Amino acid sequence: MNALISTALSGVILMFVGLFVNNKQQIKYFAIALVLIAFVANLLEAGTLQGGSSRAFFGMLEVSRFSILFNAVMLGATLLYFMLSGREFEKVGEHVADYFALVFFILSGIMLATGFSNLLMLFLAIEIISIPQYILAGSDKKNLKSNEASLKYFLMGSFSTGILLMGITLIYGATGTFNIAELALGTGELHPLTIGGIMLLIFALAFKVSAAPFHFWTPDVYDGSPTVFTSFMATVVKAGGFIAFLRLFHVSFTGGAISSHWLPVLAIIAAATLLLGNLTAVFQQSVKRMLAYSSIAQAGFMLLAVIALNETATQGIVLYAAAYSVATIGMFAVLMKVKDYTFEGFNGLARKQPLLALAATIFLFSLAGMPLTAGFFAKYFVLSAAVQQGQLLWLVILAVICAAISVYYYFRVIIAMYFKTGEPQVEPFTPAFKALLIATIIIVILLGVYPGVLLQWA
Amino acid sequence: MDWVFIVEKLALISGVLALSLGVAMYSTWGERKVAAIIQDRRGPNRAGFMGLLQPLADGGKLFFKEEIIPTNSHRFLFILGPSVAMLVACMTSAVIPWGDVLTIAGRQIPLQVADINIGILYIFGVVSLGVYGIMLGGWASNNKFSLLASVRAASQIISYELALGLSLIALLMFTGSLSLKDIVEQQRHGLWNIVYQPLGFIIFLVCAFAECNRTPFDLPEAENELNGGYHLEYSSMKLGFYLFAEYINMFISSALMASLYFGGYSFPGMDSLGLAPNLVTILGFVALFIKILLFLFFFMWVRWTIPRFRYDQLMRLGWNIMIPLALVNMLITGAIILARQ
Amino acid sequence: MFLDTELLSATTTPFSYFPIVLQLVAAVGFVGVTMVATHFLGPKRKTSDKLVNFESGIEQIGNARQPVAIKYFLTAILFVLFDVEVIFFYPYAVNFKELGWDGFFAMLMFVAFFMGGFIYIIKKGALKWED
Amino acid sequence: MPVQYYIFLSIALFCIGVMGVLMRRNAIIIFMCIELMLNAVNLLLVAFSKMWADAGRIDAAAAQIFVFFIMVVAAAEVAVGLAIIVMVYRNTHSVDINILNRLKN
Amino acid sequence: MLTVLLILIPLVTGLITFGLKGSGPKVLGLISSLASLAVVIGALFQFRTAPDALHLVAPWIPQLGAQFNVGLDGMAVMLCLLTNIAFLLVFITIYNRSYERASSFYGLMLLSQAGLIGVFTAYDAMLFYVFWELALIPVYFLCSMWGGEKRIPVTFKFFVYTFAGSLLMLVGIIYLYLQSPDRSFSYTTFTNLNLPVQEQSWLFWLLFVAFAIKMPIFPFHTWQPDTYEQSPTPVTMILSGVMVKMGLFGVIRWLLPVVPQGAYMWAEVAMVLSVIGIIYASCIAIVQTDIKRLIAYSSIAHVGLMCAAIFANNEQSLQGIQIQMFNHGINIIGLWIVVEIIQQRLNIKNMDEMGGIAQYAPRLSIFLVIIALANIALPLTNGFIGEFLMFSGLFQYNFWLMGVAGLGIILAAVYTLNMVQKVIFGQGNALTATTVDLQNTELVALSLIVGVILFLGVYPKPMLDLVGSTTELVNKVF
Repeated sequence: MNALISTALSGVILMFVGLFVNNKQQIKYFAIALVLIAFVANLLEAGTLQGGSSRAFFGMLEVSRFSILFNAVMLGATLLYFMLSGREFEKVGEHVADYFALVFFILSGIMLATGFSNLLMLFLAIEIISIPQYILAGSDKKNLKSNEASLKYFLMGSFSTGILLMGITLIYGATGTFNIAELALGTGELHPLTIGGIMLLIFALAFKVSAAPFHFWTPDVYDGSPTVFTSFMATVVKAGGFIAFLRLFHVSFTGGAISSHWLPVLAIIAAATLLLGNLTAVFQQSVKRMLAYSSIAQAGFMLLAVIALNETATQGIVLYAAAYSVATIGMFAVLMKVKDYTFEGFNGLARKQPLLALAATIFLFSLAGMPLTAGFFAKYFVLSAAVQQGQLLWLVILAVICAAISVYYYFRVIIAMYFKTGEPQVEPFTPAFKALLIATIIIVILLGVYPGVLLQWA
Repeated sequence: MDWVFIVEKLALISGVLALSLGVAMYSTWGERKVAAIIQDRRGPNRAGFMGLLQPLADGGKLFFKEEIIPTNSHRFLFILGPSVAMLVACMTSAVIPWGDVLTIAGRQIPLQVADINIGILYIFGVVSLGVYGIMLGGWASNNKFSLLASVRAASQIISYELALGLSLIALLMFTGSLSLKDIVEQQRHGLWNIVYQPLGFIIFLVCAFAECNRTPFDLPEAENELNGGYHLEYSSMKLGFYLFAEYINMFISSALMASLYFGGYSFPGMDSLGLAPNLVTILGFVALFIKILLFLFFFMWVRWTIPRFRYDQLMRLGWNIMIPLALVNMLITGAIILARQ
Repeated sequence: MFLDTELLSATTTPFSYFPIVLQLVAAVGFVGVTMVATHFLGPKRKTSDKLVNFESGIEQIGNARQPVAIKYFLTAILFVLFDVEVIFFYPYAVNFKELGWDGFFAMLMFVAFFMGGFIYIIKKGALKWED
Repeated sequence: MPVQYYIFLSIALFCIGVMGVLMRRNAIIIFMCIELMLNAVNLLLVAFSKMWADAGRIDAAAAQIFVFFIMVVAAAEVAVGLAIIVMVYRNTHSVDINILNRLKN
Repeated sequence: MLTVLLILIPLVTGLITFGLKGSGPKVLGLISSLASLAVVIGALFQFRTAPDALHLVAPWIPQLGAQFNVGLDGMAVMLCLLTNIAFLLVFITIYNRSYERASSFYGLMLLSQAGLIGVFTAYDAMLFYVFWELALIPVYFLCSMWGGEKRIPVTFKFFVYTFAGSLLMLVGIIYLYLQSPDRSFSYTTFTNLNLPVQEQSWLFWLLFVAFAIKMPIFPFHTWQPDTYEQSPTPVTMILSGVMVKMGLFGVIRWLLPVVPQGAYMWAEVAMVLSVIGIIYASCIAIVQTDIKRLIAYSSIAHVGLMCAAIFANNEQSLQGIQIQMFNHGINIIGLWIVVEIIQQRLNIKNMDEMGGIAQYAPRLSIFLVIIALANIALPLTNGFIGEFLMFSGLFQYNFWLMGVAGLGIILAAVYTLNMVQKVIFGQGNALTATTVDLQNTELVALSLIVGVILFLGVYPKPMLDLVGSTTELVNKVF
C-alpha cells in the first residue's frame, strides 16, 4: 500500500515539479529522493503486517512480505536506474520531469501487480504499466524509429489488452468472481469457458512479457525506443509483468486438474521463447538489439518459474528480477556511454576505458549466468524450481542448452572489448558515474556470492 | 404485444415530433420578431397576420429550392450530416415528461414517451451524437470554411459538455435519481430545484447555449468570418435541417432546464386546486409550455443583446471557469447535504 | 464486497426502451422521407461552376482536407480523458446519500486528482489559444 | 433474452475486432478494431453480470464496475494512441503500418 | 583453516595484482605461489597428524542449504600440491619474460589458481560448481588475450564446450539436491542418496559429460588440440597439467560415490570411449609435425587411459590413476616448459624445422629426454608406477581392453621418441644453431621437475600413502 501510494503520488508530484522547476539536474535529484522515500515507505510497511499480510481496497489488494520484498527489489532497481541513467533523460527531450513521472506511474502499476487479489486489479496493473510505456517509447518525437516503436508497441499492447480482458471475462462468466483466491476454489470441475479464459490470459500475458510466439514486437520496440527507456522497459517493467503472471497462476490456477490444461501450453511457450530468443540474438549486429533479444531469452527463463509454481520459483523470481534488472540496467548504462551500438563499436574498449569494460563484462557474466555473479543463482533457482516440478526435465535441459548458446552472444561483446583492437567512441562521464558503476558491480557480485542477502526476506 | 399501447405511444411520439417541429418553425418567426423589437423594427409582417405565415413560406421555399452537392464533396456524408443532426434533435425529446398522467377510457397514459431510469444519461448520450452531424457536414463539404467551422464546433461542444455534465452532478446528489420523471415529481412536492441549485443552473444554462451553438457562442456559423460555417455549402432542405435542428435543440434544452430546475410540468399549488386529474395534467402541460416559451424568449433575447465571444475566450470560459465552478458547486452541495442529514 | 444488487434490481426492463425505438423509427422515417422528397421536388439545373466549392468567389485553391491545428485535437483528447472522469461522478451522485461522509471524502480525493490533472494541463498550456 | 445471445454476439464482435487487427493495415482502423474488442468485452461483462445476479450472487455488480474501469482505461489508451498516431502521421504523412518497417533492418 | 588459506592466498594476491605495475605482478605472483606451496606443504603435514582440522564448514546460503564446506583428503592434498607446484614452476619459468599488460596476466593466473584449489577442496556441490566455473573464466581470458593467431574462435569454442558441459552438471546437481532429504548440497548427503538405478543412469550422463569435456575424452575432445596450440604456453601448462585433472578429480570425488550404480551401468561405455580416445589420439599424435599439437594429443591419450582406469573399478586402478594425475601433471608441465623455451628461443612450432638442438643446448636436451621418458612411463620414472597400477587394474577388469589400451603405451613411445629425435637430434640448421641453452630460472624449474620425476620414480610410497584413504573411501561406496 505504502509503496503504491507513494509511487503514484510521486508521479503526480513530479508532473507538477516539471512545471515549476527548470533545472534538469534538480529534477533528477528530486526523483531519486522520491524513489528513496517510496523504498523506505515500502519497507516500513513490513513492520505493520499482521498475520503475514494485510488487505486494502476492499480486499482487492493484498500486501504480504513477499510483495513488499518484490516492491523493494523493483524500487531498488529503479533507484539504481535513475542514478546510473538519470542524466540520459535530458538527452531524450524537453519534458524530463514528465518522463520521470511516467516511470513512477509504471512503478505504481508494478506495485499493484505484486499484490493484486482481484482480476480487476490485475487489469489495472497491466494497463498502468503499459500505457506510460507507449509514451516513453515514442518520447523522441522527431525520430522516426521512436515513432514507429511507439505505434507498434501501442497497437500490439492494446490488442493484447483486449485479449486479456476477454480472458478475464470468460473466467468470470464461468465462475462468477474476479477474486483470484475464490477462483482457485472452483477448480473441481472445469467449465469450458474457464479453459478458454485461461488460454486467452496466457496469450495476453505472454504478449506483455514478450514470450514467443508473441514476442515479435519486442526487438523493434526496444530498438526504436530511446535507449534510456529501453533499459527500463527491458528490466523493471518486464519483471513487473512476470510477477503479475506468477501471482495469478500461483494463487488461482494451481492444482492438478487445472494445471494439466495450461502447463503444456506454457511449457511450449517457454521452450519457444528460449529457443527463439537465444537463436535470434546470435545473429544481431547491434548490441542494443542483441540485448532486446536477450531479454526475450531471459523471459523464457523467468517463464520457467511461472510454470514451476513452487516455493523455489517465487524465491527464484525475486532473485531473477533483481539480478536481471541490475545487470541489464548496468549494461545499458555502459551502452549509452558508447556512441556506436554495433559490436564493432565496442572493439578495444578495455584498453581505453577499463572500468566500463570491466563493468560490462561483469554484467554480461551475470546475464549469462556465470557463477559468482547474481545471474547464476537466479538461473539456478528457476532451473531448480523447474526440476522440482517434476514433469519438465526436457525443458530444463533445453534451457541449459540455451544458456550455453547465450554465452555466445554475450561473449561477443566481451571479445570485442578485450580481444579486439579499435578506437571506440566513448562519451565522457563523471566520477560519480564511475563510483556508481563500481557499486553496481559490487551488488552484482555480492548477490552472486551471497544471495542470502536477498533471499532471507523471501 | 399490446397494440393499444403501441398506438398510444405512436400518437404521443407524433405529437411530440409535431410539437418540436412546430415550435421550431415558429421560433424562427419569434426570433425575427424579438430581433425587430429589440432593434426597434417591425419584423416579418407581410405573410399573414403579423407575418404569422412567414415560417410556412420559408419552409415551402426550402422544399422547392435546388439541391446542390459540390462535386468535390463526399456525397454520402454530405447527405448524412444534416440527417444525423435532425435525427438527433428528434430523439432527445423521448425522455422528457411533458405532463403527468392522462386517464382516457380507463387507461393511464403518461405524457412521456419513455420513462427510463437513466433519462439524463440518455439525453447526454444522444446530444453528444449531435456533434457528428456538424462534423460530417463540415468535413464532407470539402470547403475550408466549413471544415474550420466544424472543427471549431466539435471543440466547443465537447468542451462545454464537460461542464454540462459536471453541473448536473450536484443536482443528482439530492434527487438521487437519473429519471426525469422522478426529478419532476420531487419538485412537485417540494421547492423547485433552482432554489437549491442557483449556481448549477447558471452553469447549465451557459453550457446549454454553447451546446446549441447559440450566440454568444455561435462561432461555428460565425457568418462574418466563416461565411456561414459548417452549412456553407448546403442548400434546400438540407440547410433547413441544420437550421431546424438548432431550433429543436433549443426547444428541448428549454424543456430540460424547465424540468430539471423549474419544476417541469408542476406549478405551485397544482395539487390543491381540487380539479379533475386530467384537467390538472393539461394545466401542467400548459405550465411547462409557458416555462419553455420563456426560456426560448431568453435565448433570443440573449442573441440580440450579447456579442459573439472570441474563440480563445470561449474556450477559457468553458475550461478555466465553468469546469472548476461546477466542481466547487458539487462539493459545496455535497457538504451541505451531508451536514444537514 | 461493497456492492450489492441494488444497481441491478432497478425497475427498468429492456421493454422500457421500446418507445424509444418507436420514436427512432418515426424520426428516421421523417428524415428519410423529407430528404427524398426534397431531392425530387427541387429543380435541377446544375452547371460545373455551381458545383464548385465556395471560396468567397475566387477559385478554389488546394484541397480543404488538410490537417488542422493540433490544438483542436488536443482538446478532443482532453475531453475524452476528463469525460470518463465525469462519468465516475454519476454513480457516486446517485448513491451519494447512502455513502455518507466516507464517500464524500473518497470523492474529494477523486476531485483532487481531477483538479490535479486539470491544473497540470492548464499550466502546460494545453488550452492556450492565443499564440 | 437468454444470456447465450449476448455471449454469441460479444464473441462475434470480438472476433471481428481480432480479424480487423490482424488483417487491416491502416493504423486507425486497427485501433478502432481494438476498441471494438474492448466493447465486446464490456457487453459480455454486463451480460454475465446480469446472469450471475439472476443466479443470486450478491456481488454480481462488480462486473459492471469492471466495465467502468475498462472504459476509463480505454479512454486513456485512446488519448495516448491517438496522440501517437497523430505524431506518426505528422512525421510520415501516412498511417499505413506497412511503411513502418525501418526497424526491421 | 589452512584449506581456506589455500584458496585465499591466490585469490587475494590475484586481485591485488590487477592494480600493480612494472615488475610488481611477477614478483607478487612468485611470492604468492611460494606462499601457497608452503601452505600446501603445511597442509600435507597436518593431513598426517590431524586431518579433521583441514575441514571447515561455514554457513553460506542457508535458504538453499548450501554451505561453505571445504576440506582436504589425500587426493585433494595431492592435487593442491600439484597445482601449487605447477603455478610455481610456471611463474619461475616465465620470470624473465615480459608480457603485455602483465598485471592482468598474473592476476588472472592467480585467480585461476584460486579456482582450481577451490574445485579440489570443495565438499559442497554448489561450492564445487562455483569454483569449477571460476577456474574456467580466467583461463578463457588468458587464452583469448595472449594466445596465438586464431585465439578468439578457438578459445571461445573451448569456453562454450566446457560451459555447456558444466551447465548440464548443474542440472544434475539440482536434481540431486532436490532428492536430498535435508535439502543440502553437502558431499555426505549426496553420497548417501542411494537413488534408484534408473535415475542414476541418466544422472550419470549429466555429470559425466561435464567431466568428460574437461578431461577431455573422445568424442568431447575436439576443443583441446586447438586450444593448446593457440594458448600462451604458461596457460597451456596449467590447462594440461592441472585443469585436465579437474575432470578426473570430479569423476572420482563426485561421480563415482554419488551415482555408483549409474557409473557401474555405463562403465563399459565410458571405458570404450576412453580407449578409443587413446588409440585415436595416439595415432594422430604420430603424424603431427606441430610440437604443441603433438603434446596436446599425447595428453588426450594419457587422460584417456586414466579415465578408463577409473571405471575399471578396483583398488589398483584407482590408486594408479590418482598418483598418475600428479605425475602426468608434472611430466606434461615439464614438456611444455621445454616447448616454451624452444619457442621462445626459435619462435617455431614445426618439428621438421628443428633438429640438432642437442649440440647447441645440451642441458635442455638432457632434461627433455628425461621428461620424455617419464612421459612414456619408463621404469624408475614417476610415470611408471601409475601406469603399472592402472594397467593391472584394467587387466583385472577386462583383458582385451587392457590390451588395446596397452597399444597406447607403445604408440606413446613411438611419438614421444620421434619427437625427441626430431627436436634435439638429427641435423641442425641455421636457426637451431642460434639456440641458447637454459638460463637460471629455467634451470631451476626444470631441475625441480626432473627431481620430482626421479624421486617419485624411485620412491612412490609417500604418494601411495597419501591417496590411500581416498581410494578406500571410493572403493567402499562404489
